[in-house]
Amino acid sequence: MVRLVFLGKLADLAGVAEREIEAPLDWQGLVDELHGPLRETVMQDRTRIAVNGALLADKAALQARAGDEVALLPPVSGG
Amino acid sequence: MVRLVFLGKLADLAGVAEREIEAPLDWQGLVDELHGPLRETVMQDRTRIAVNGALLADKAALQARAGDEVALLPPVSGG
Amino acid sequence: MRDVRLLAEPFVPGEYVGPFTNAHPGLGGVCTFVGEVRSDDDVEALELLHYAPMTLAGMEQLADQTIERFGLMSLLIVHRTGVMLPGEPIVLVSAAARHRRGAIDAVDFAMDHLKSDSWFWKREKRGGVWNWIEPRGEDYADISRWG
Amino acid sequence: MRDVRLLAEPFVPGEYVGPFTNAHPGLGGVCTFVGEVRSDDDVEALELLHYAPMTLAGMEQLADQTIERFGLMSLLIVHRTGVMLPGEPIVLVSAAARHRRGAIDAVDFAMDHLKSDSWFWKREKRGGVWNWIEPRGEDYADISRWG
Repeated sequence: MVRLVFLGKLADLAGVAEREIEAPLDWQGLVDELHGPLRETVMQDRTRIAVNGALLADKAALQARAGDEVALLPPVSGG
Repeated sequence: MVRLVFLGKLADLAGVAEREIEAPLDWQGLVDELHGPLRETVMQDRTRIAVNGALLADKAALQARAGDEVALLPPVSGG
Repeated sequence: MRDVRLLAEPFVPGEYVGPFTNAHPGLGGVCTFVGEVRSDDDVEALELLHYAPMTLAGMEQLADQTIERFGLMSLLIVHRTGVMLPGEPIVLVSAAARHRRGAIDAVDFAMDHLKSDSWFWKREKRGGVWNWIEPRGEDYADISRWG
Repeated sequence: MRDVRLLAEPFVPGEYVGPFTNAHPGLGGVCTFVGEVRSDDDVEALELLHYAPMTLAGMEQLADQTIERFGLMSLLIVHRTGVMLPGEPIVLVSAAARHRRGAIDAVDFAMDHLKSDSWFWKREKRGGVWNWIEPRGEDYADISRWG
């Protein structure tokens, strides 16, 4: 399984902070799993993806295997 | 009498920090009282004059009376 | 020296800045910025969420970059996470440098990047309801100043 | 609030900054700069002379100007005079504002003007001999940034 982690407002849209999903997982597989406003927001350019804490330069290149943690990162609003 | 106050390195050049001088005192009278490097430094544009704590815009306009304090202010180097 | 901390509990800035300043006597100048939760309007609380695998590592990278760019002797960054009340400190940045310009600019740079380039997500509670804060255009403008 | 002090004895920055920060909870941000006598080369001591009828009044004017220009809630300026040893604080400026940019810029502005536009004269003791420090071109360049 791959663990999906929803950060910031994505957790509200997903209704959960984390979720398990079948491995392997690529970008198309991820998009197919999501729906409605959550899918739209994840597809926006400003939403980034990290695998095991490493940011992907191009999220369409996502290739997650069993045991990986995939974080969905909306725009930050810190400090 | 007018009290002359020498600030910063002017006190070294004058050999004293303060000195009394006959009132009234104008710019020419002041210059005539000073000698050597002290006079040269006081005449430089960068040296300012204050009377009773108020800076003169034009030191050649100096007009000090009995009881006044005339401060000779070389360029600052603070903080 | 680089000291970067992510804290889940309230902190007193002086307890970090005092030892930091004392550890570097005769270094020149120390500039410090402390940001607090503003007592604005009707904000009851503020929450900062973060992503453990990335947030602290990102702050450490930012610290290294700031030390290098401004030739600092030392840099301290303390950042809160979790729920904070108005008046509580959120962030503390303290930079020690030989000259004041470097120390002041380093704090400015680190703050701009912490605000718009670190892995924090903020929400505010008003009237009992939590709302996510969107990044402000101003934050991007601030960061673009550094080229 | 404006708090401007000229001190003839050593001071501990935290004893001024702590109460200053605590007096303004929820205001946004506080930026502080502390300048110390550098442990440079062979400098044994530094002396700052001032002219009592003008120096404090000039600092108070600078404080008013800084508060006005940057819309500060509060400004603290503490400046030493007399003989200081390496590591001793010379100057402390602390500015409280609603937004960090105002607080940081206010400290930068006040420091530039304290350095090159206040009635202080500095001399250094090296090898037992006191020498006057001439103003640096850099200081004039710093102040000209503010137009």
